[in-house]
Amino acid sequence: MIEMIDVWKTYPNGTHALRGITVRIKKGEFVYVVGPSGAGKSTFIKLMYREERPTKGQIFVNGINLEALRERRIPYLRRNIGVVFQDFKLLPKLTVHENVAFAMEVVEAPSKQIRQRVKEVLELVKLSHKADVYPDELSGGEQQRVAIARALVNRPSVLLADEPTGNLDPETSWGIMHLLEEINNRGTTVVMATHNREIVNTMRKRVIAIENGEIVRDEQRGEYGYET
Amino acid sequence: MIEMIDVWKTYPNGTHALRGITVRIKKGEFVYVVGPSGAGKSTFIKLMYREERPTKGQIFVNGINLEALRERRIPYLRRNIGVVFQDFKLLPKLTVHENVAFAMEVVEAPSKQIRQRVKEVLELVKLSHKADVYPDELSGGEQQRVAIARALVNRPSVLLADEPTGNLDPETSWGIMHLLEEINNRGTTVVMATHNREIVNTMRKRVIAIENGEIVRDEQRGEYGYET
Amino acid sequence: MKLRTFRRHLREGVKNIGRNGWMTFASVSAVAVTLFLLGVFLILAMNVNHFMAHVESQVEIKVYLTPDAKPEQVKAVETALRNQSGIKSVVYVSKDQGMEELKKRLGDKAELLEGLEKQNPLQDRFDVKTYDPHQTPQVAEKIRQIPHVDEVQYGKGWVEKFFDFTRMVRNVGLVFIVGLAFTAMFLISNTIKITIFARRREIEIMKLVGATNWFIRWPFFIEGMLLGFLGALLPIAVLWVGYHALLDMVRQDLSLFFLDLLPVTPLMAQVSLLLVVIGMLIGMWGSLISMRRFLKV
Amino acid sequence: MKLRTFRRHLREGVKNIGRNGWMTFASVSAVAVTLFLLGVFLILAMNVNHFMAHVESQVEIKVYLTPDAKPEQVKAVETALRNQSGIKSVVYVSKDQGMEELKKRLGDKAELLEGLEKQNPLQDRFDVKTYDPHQTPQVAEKIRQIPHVDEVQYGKGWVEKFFDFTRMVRNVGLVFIVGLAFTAMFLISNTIKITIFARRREIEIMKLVGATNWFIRWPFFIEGMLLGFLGALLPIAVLWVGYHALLDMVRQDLSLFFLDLLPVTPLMAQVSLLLVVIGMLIGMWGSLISMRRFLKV
Ligand SMILES: Nc1ncnc2c1ncn2[C@@H]1O[C@H](COP(=O)(O)OP(=O)(O)OP(=O)(O)O)[C@@H](O)[C@H]1O
Ligand SMILES: Nc1ncnc2c1ncn2[C@@H]1O[C@H](COP(=O)(O)OP(=O)(O)OP(=O)(O)O)[C@@H](O)[C@H]1O
Ligand SMILES: [Mg+2]
Ligand SMILES: [Mg+2]
Repeated sequence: MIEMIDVWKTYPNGTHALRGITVRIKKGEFVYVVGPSGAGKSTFIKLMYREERPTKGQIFVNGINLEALRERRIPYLRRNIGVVFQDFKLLPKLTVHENVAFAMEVVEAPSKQIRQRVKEVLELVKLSHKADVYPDELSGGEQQRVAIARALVNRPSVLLADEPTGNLDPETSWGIMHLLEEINNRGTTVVMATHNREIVNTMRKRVIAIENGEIVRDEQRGEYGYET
Repeated sequence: MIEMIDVWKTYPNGTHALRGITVRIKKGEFVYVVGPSGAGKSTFIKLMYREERPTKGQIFVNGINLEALRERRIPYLRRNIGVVFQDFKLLPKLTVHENVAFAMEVVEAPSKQIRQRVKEVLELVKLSHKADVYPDELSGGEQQRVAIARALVNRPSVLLADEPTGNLDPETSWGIMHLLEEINNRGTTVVMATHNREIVNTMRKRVIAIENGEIVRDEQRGEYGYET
Repeated sequence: MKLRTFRRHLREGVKNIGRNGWMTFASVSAVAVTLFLLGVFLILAMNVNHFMAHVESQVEIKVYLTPDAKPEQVKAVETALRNQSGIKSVVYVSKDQGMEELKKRLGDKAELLEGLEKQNPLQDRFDVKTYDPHQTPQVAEKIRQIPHVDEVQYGKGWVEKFFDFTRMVRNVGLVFIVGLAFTAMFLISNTIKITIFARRREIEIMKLVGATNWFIRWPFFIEGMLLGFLGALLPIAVLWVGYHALLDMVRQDLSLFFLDLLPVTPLMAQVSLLLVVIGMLIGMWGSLISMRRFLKV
Repeated sequence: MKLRTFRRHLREGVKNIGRNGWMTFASVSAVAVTLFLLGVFLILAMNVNHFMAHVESQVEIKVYLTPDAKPEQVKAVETALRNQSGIKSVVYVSKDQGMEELKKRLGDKAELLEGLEKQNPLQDRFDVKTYDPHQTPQVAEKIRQIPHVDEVQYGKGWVEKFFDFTRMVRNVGLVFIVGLAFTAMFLISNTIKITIFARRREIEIMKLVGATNWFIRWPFFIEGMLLGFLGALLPIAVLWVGYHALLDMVRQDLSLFFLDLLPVTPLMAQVSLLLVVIGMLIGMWGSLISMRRFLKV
């Protein structure tokens, strides 16, 4: 369960990224976050795993008040949240396998289990053949899929995906979307920022549209909704 | 004019990215490069401005044989080619304005002219209000537009764009596409790798489809052509 | 922390040495050069100290007896001297021996003393050395009170100045060594800081993926320790070989006779231990403190 | 290169100092600490050298004349001595003055010499100093051949050993200073290498955007020079103030009377110049060579 109450975010350089966001995402929901470039989608998502802190307002994730959360507890919050970063954020000196495994090592999983599960998710994103390669030896789309694999590997209760198909061809994108849907069906809350009209309009889910830092639309089974 | 004759590329780690590419792109053409993730599109483009060198084969750009080109001449080749990198490659310690200006300083343009032209292209990509901000204070789409602005600023005779709309919403993407079309109409050769089916199918141009390192299709006024 | 996690940290720490290839090389060589410098000065300082202690140990007190002292009184003075605390050695020099010494000292002008031998005007004396040469003036003062002691000479004035000098050299040397040690520490931790600064993105990403601070720190900690250890090995080897060679050279070259260098064994072991400890401690410490800022994500 | 491009490079070089804030701080402080170390040792070495030169200048040749030398013959010897090359000063000491000296040297045992004054067995002599004390043995040999010179003394044996010692101290000092200078250069260029390594992506991007190697190098070059310059300023200031304070201290503390330190002016100017030059040269050079690998894009 994710809840934001009148959340404002102004970056240190004075940019007002979010202006009074109030929203409630229930456990197990699948939500698209849409909106023009620079609207505040990524900021909205970054607040949920506390990469950024709101200037004002309250945020609750899985019942935890992020503002009251002690510094030391943040890693434990993040372990319940899988994040696909818009810029991937892969560790450059670790191989694909090691990158994905890292998220499991962090929770001190037994190494046998790690090996098996990492193989599994790399198969899901169709990257088994690239397991021992370093991120800068991957194509853009391959890097993105590693980021997705890492977000999934711990079976988090919340999955935040920031533009997870931006570097993928439509076919691969659909493969990823079906994966996310399946994960969502197993109970994981999914929040996904996207510009992909085709996906939003085909796989109908709740759509939250942000413009200029404000929620301008919030529809169940909504459409992408920006006409050209 | 860009010409490749039986070009092969195998990366040091053994990946065969391109296998016998032969293609001729005439001056003033507009070409989409499509294909699944990891097919070799970026590699194909990287060969043209010599970020990568082919394992085998000949490449000519504007009549220059890239294989015979001396190390010292490479910068001059690149000044005639504007590149939108898939991962943007912005200089982190320079502001948006400085990043775009850098491409002009390199050719020793007068500073007055630089100021004016940079303002101009930043307006074209709708980022005038972010001119004095650093790249890591930008949203993903904003960074992408800075990369586009930098590629255009020198009015290159060839524009290589690797997935230039991957992080942009459809409306902004169309804005950028109209920009590219206009530039193309003024005589610039445009080669654009993309996954955007909507754009390819709407703005009909030559389509080169790469799969597994080989050209599988090359059509004038083609379609994106991968059905889901 | 689970055992397997600790093993994981160890493994990662060691792997990072290789992963950061060039950076590892640069920081290990900075550590090596800095510790080498420190080692050379430690060896120098300890040898200078040794040399000065040797010269200081030459300082002695000449205790002249009253001319009328009888043999048993001389014996009594000797007993008194031997019972005096802080005295290392007591040597009796009769007035005839004293005359011989004086002749030697005058060299080719000794003929001036001819004819004085029969009516020798010198006095019997004891030459006394103290355990701590710096105590010489105090001990001399006490000796003066022993009966039948006529006069006490130890180069008053000159000895105090000489000790002032050695004390100053020691103090300056200590200041230098301590300063150099701090400089070495600063340079090592500074180098490590820069290399970690270059890896701040990685640390931030680890944080964002849910790693606790200690989970991130441990491999860096181990890596830092290893860097320090590797960086200490090379200078230790070079110093060991170099000092051996120096000793050989001094032993063979007669013109360097006056150099009484310390033997290899305890000296080099002490220096090596110090270098390893400094290298490893600063390696770990440098890693830890320089990560702090990047862990706040 | 156009003038405006050069101005641009200058501007960028200066701006980079600020842009790389923390990195600049770390490398400037590494440069500062290293140069400080070098400066301290330079000052120390130059003072030790000065002290030794002072002691060496005390060495003199005692030229004894034959007892039967007449006044005009004495004059002739003096002329011969003054014409001898390499001789700095010639002082005449008559045999009566010689007796006074001997009395002083024997101190409380001077009574031994009583009665010798009338039939003074000493000889008239000249005390001769050379410009280069190390030439003493050679000069003495030549003096020996002058007519009416009976004997020549300059502490043969002892003087050679003393000069062996000072020569060794000078050589060791030189080795140390040169070694330290190279160490400083290594540490500075190493630090700069690491900071540039951390910026390799930027260099690669510049290359990909069409910059020539020299277009990229210039600002780094200027930045490196500035880093070296800034890094030299602090140690120079500290050394200047510190050396002043040291001189004051020595002047006031009587127990340090024997320290004859060099005056501030030429010494500190030389040291400062050397530090600035080393800092700037290594800063530039370090920038240039460490960029090489990253320019190959
Ligand atoms: N670290 C930052 N510092 C300052 N301003 C920032 C920072 N990050 C983002 N911004 C600004 O905040 C606004 C919202 O950014 P955000 O990244 O949330 O947009 P977005 O909706 O994700 O856009 P996109 O679709 O392009 O990714 C933008 O104007 C951006 O320039
Ligand atoms: N530097 C590299 N070293 C080794 N292999 C590489 C490197 N760059 C790319 N590859 C591999 O070469 C193949 C082609 O990569 P390329 O980046 O050209 O794909 P792409 O068509 O651009 O894919 P995408 O749409 O995902 O960007 C991929 O299998 C990729 O893993
Ligand atoms: Mg975003
Ligand atoms: Mg690509």
